[in-house]
Amino acid sequence: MTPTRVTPTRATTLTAPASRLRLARFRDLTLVPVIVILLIVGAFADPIFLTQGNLVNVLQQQAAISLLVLAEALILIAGKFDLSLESTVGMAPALAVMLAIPTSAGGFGIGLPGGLVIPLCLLIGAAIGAFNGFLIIRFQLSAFIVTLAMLIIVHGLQLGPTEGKTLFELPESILYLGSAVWLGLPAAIWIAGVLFVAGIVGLGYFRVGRSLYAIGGNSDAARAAGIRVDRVLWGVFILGGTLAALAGVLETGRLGAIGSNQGVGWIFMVFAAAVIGGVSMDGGKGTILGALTGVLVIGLVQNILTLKSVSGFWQPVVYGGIILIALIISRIAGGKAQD
Amino acid sequence: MTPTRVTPTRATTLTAPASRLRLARFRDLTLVPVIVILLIVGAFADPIFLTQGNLVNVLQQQAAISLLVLAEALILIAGKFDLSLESTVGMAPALAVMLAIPTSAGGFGIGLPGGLVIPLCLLIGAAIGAFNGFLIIRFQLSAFIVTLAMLIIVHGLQLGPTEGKTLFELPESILYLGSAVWLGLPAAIWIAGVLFVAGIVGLGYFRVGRSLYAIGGNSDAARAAGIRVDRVLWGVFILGGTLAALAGVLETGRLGAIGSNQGVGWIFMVFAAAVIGGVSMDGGKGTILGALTGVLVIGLVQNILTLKSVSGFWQPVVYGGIILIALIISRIAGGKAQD
Amino acid sequence: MKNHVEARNIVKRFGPTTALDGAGITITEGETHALVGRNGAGKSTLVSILTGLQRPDEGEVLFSGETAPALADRDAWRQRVACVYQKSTIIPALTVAENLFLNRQTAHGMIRWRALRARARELLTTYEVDVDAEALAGDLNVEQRQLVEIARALSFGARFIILDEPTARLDGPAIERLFTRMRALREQGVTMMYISHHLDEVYEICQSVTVFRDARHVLTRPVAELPHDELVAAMTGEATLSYEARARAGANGTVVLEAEGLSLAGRFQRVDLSVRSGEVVGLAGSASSGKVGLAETLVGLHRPDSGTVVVNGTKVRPGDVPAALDAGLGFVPEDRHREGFVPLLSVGENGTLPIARKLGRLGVVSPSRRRARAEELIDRLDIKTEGPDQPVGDLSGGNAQKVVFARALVDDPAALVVINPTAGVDVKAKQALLGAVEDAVERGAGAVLVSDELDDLRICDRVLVMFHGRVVKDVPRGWTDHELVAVMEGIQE
Amino acid sequence: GSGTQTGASGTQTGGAAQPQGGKIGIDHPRADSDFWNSYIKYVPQMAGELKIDLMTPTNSQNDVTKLVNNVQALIGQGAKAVVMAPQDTGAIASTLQTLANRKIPVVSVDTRPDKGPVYMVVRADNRAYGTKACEFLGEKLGGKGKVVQLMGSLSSVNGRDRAEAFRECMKSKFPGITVFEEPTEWEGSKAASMLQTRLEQNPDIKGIYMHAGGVHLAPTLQVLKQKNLLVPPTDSKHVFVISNDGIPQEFEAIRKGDIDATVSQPADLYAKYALYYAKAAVEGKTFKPGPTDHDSTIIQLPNGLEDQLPAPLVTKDNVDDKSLWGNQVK
Ligand SMILES: Nc1ncnc2c1ncn2[C@@H]1O[C@H](COP(=O)(O)OP(=O)(O)OP(=O)(O)O)[C@@H](O)[C@H]1O
Ligand SMILES: Nc1ncnc2c1ncn2[C@@H]1O[C@H](COP(=O)(O)OP(=O)(O)OP(=O)(O)O)[C@@H](O)[C@H]1O
Ligand SMILES: [Mg+2]
Ligand SMILES: [Mg+2]
Repeated sequence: MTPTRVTPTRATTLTAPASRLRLARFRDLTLVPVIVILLIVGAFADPIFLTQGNLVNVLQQQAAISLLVLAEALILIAGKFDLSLESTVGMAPALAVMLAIPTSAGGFGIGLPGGLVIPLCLLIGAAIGAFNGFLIIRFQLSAFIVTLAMLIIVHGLQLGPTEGKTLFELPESILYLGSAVWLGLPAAIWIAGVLFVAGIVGLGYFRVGRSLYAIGGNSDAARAAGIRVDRVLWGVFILGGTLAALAGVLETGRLGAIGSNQGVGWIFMVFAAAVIGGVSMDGGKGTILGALTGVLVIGLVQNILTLKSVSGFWQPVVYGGIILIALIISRIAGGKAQD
Repeated sequence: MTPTRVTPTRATTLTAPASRLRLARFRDLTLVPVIVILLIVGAFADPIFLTQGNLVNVLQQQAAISLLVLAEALILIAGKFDLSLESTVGMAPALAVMLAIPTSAGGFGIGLPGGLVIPLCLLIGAAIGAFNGFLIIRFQLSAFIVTLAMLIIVHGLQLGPTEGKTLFELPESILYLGSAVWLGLPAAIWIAGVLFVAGIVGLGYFRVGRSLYAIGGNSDAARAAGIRVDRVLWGVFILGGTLAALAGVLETGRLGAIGSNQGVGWIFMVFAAAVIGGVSMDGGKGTILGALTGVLVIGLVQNILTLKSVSGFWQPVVYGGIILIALIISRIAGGKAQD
Repeated sequence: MKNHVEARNIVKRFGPTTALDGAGITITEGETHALVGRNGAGKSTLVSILTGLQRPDEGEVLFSGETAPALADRDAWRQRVACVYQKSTIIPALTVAENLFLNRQTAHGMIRWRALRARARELLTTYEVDVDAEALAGDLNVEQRQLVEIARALSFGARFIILDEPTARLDGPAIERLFTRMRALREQGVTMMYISHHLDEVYEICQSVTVFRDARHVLTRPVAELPHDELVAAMTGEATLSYEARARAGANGTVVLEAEGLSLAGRFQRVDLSVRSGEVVGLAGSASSGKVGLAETLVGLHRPDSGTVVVNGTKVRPGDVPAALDAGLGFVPEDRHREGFVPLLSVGENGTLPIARKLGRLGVVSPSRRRARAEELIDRLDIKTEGPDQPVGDLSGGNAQKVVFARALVDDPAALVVINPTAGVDVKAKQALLGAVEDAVERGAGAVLVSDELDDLRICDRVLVMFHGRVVKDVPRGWTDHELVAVMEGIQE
Repeated sequence: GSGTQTGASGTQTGGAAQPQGGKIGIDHPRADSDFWNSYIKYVPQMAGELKIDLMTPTNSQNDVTKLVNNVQALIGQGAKAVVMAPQDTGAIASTLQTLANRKIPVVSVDTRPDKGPVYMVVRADNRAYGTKACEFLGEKLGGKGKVVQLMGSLSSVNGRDRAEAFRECMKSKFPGITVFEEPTEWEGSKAASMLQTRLEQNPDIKGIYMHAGGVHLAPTLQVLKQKNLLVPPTDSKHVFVISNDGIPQEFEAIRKGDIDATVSQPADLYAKYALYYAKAAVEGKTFKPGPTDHDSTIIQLPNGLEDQLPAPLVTKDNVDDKSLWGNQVK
């Protein structure tokens, strides 16, 4: 608003939006310069890096974890927290598979048809999300600590029945998605891509998506504006658990078996990707597109470190250092203090 | 307020304080019933449980982690976050020791006198805290993600120089505190006890301690009230790093060596202890006494699980379940929604 | 006479917004100086500069002719100036006593809590603030918090005190007590800067007045030399008359909002209420009378212990806000910061939250339709903003309140529930907002208007006075201030 | 010869200093244990001796996801054979299949993949470790009393193998001995706490089997010292301790009489034969089950072969044997 003018006119209000809009769009993409730098660094680091094969590998490797980032971004935007997603990645497919395979292969001997494994797996993920939501919303417990306890419990629910053993005789159905190739690209990339587009559109242009921002930004105001806050939050937790289970399916297909550590330790990377991608830990801020750029940064860094064969001892230092730098760049480019 | 009365009287407002005070005091101690239940359960689980020897063991085992809980509670009350504490537990003593021991034992060959190891270790911890504070306060970066990156980096700074090896040949000085016995009790218990008392008194009766609550509760208001917010926060991060390094010293003395994963994985337990003890993840709320009860709950649960020899596969489920139950009890007893 | 405080040629920008553009103020020692201006004129920004919270981009601040201390030297600032900020500086998790003595619990050494509590109680008694020193500040209501803030600012013993809209959340008796206090301080030679949108208060308590308009200084004059109309003209840049309630056709018959036997333990008991189309029903009452609780229950924010609410012929599920809104209710909450808006979301989105469903099919929200609706609302309520895409968090208080209003009106409600609608809005905005209520009523809505301000209640066809949780009297149009206050205070049935 | 060689190598050009037969990629499983660190140190040394063109090693930090990514990168960079040590033996199956499809032979060190073709598994028999420890303690205790087994991580196959073999052997051979099992997750801190608690509960514990000397040795000694149980075997209070790994510190403890034995897991042989078989694979050699020239036996697996390297039991009697790898590292 130009302060020299005495009466506000339509003209003054119409000049501003364009620039603000432009700024807001850029804010999602503060990591793009980082990605460009990484691509250049990678190209110098190893000639293999910029080949299609390698880049497809990077995408495929990040497909499963990116679904977790998508889930966590939704939950964070709505102002909540879910640590237990990482345990669901291993536990949901493991339990679903055990319902189908014979006892000799480590199953429960119930022998459900293999075609039911994926739906069951997603259902288990949804149930875990629903239970989290129940405790957090109905009991008004701290989301951080509930899902921390659930992280431990859900992992225990995989360790217990499998006795820590890897399940490797899996029904074909659960292996398909993570290993198939569609139109020359791994199916996992297509699936993650489609879900991210759905996330971007859903959060940008759908009522329920926008309500996540309202809830995360000020849940009292959202309630007073007629948004069914509890119901939406519950839905987000359930969706998050389901996406984590789907990530588990993709990971299972990629690895060909379900180890007892599947997904363990992912959650830190998931948060790092979401936050450097601009999603606020305080809720109400961030976009799915931003989160996606966060995933890409993490994936490219890992790939370059692998190609350059940085010593395993020093890798964490380089890795953490790059996260810090990305954070600082996204802070400077974004212009706003983070929380 | 009695609706039948026609004029408001002072009497109505004067009835409140006593009951409110009582409630507020109890709020620190919502976990006491949980501790009592655990003591009863433990007594039934194993006759050894209630012996002095076993209870002293529990305290000794929790001494190091309790210092981390103390540090994290201070940081959380001030409205911030520090994940990197767990890496400092291993890295600070490891680096300090390497400055003293000969190359043949894995040191740098600088050969500083052994007496300097503990001061150096604390200094390293303080430096890590100062660096965290610098990034978070000066650059206004997200504390969660900065300290997550630092968790990785600091651990890498231990792995790199030690090349992942355990340091076995340690100067006597660093082993002393963690293994000595003073007046019939392990020195570690005395140290932790004294520091907790200092924390309770400092946060309860000193201006700088109270300022943590103000900063965590509403940092703009704290600034307006003349509190040097940045300086206090920086001090808290430095203190936190120092306490983590001291925890590393105690742990090193207890274990007799510094393994490459000393402290790794502690941070989740630290948060669990602080939060079930009533410290809010949103800042401004909670007490050191409450955090201490949280540590005790975690320690007793671990002890009982060990005494009862619960299968390793199912331990996480029991463990996580108990955290959840403690959380629910502390929620019901505390009466307020958690955040 | 000496100048106590001087701010010269202050420029302050927030990104694209220029909040102060070469503005200044000069306050003579010992006077009570009013600063007035429309919402967003830059008053609060000047306050934060005068109290050392923000650094001006250009210009300087002088105290008694000396340059202001460095920004980092908070103690020096606090010796020179005390302030009641417009935004709450209460820390909810701490007790009232500690909030009162924040960062000065003790000079040195350990804090003696008992003594602190005694001092706090003394302070509260001195300022006649009826709250418990040991209560958690977070448990106080808006008004009590405000009283605590005022008591704290006055207790510093500073020679210069700033009060930024202290009365926006106070009822009549509390305002009177504040003024008594201010007069006493003035007699002791304390200089004060007073910000308010209630111009009659300016005439009552201040000696001179400075007007800001669009980030600039317009005039400074002794109040005695400045007639009311001229003051309003200076603020708005045009001649404006004070708001006159319109003559309306009155209730036309259909009941649009009805409550029967509504009770909520501790707040109100067995309240019956019926609002007809074309009718504005006021709810008045002194502090803790239960009027806000009742209004919030009508909307569904609280689930009543007993009783029913019928909106526009539909019986709504108790405690279900979306159901009430769907049935045709519009709602302006009491505390705009808490329940009013989502600060990070844009003006457009905040304004259209309840009608998101109508902005596209199958759950889609069309940004262009949202923008169109938002521009219409910005126009209708004269919201001062860069446009529909500006986050509401960046707006000035009064403009944020207009956005909240816009949200209530966006769906052409059959019934409106409006709580303290004009708290903190400027004269012109007040007219716009009250006008908006009357517009809606003329279109056939019925409205419940809860307010502590008698001026607002003048547009009501009748005023229900509540006292300790019960409706004690139904006062028809034509009351005098004195009559209504007497009923509200429980002096007269 | 070592395992019967069919298919001749033939291409060895005499005296050439250059490495032979194409690049060999290697992934190290983790960098946070003394055993693996010794292994990592031996690798370049052995590669030099065998004249192998070794690519820069990658490190999967005990994470199968990283391992899969690393292997993809190694393939991309032109590895002709891959040496790996998958700590998660199931989740590697599809990667092994991919490698087989590309005709890249795999040598798996230390662990035996459950599924997916491997050229050779180079490992010592982890079940044998457990059994050796059981027999040692069983004999020392005379078939009765209580022992503690400080287990590694239950989700690692090696930990599980050691635990199961120890448990089964105790049950069948020494039914008079009570076994307490402590899941330490390879963490010194947990080991110390659990051992301390268990000794409080059962002061008459007379034997300890540690799954990993690197992490369990110091905490165990510290707890025993605190309880005044660190006494020579001649003292009736002595607790018999057998460790696993064979790092120098264990040898030192054996010499001092603090512990009684350890199973030396051959880090040097792991490195040597992993590279040896990788080179052989690139050169097109094949092997058959049977005894080898280095005191080991090749056995047939459903998905390949396994060379079971010897893992000697080290006691006070043979602790100074120069051929033990723990006596060679500095
Ligand atoms: N922190 C900030 N960031 C961005 N813009 C700001 C900020 N603070 C104030 N503004 C803008 O500066 C202008 C002046 O605001 P200010 O709060 O000083 O107005 P005011 O006169 O106090 O209004 P009111 O009477 O509504 O309180 C407004 O346009 C407001 O949007
Ligand atoms: N959330 C709450 N829980 C419990 N009691 C409350 C709550 N909010 C308000 N009260 C109390 O209920 C009584 C009625 O409050 P209400 O806000 O309805 O009255 P009011 O007339 O609007 O008062 P005021 O003018 O002070 O806002 C008061 O004593 C108030 O302190
Ligand atoms: Mg203002
Ligand atoms: Mg009120």
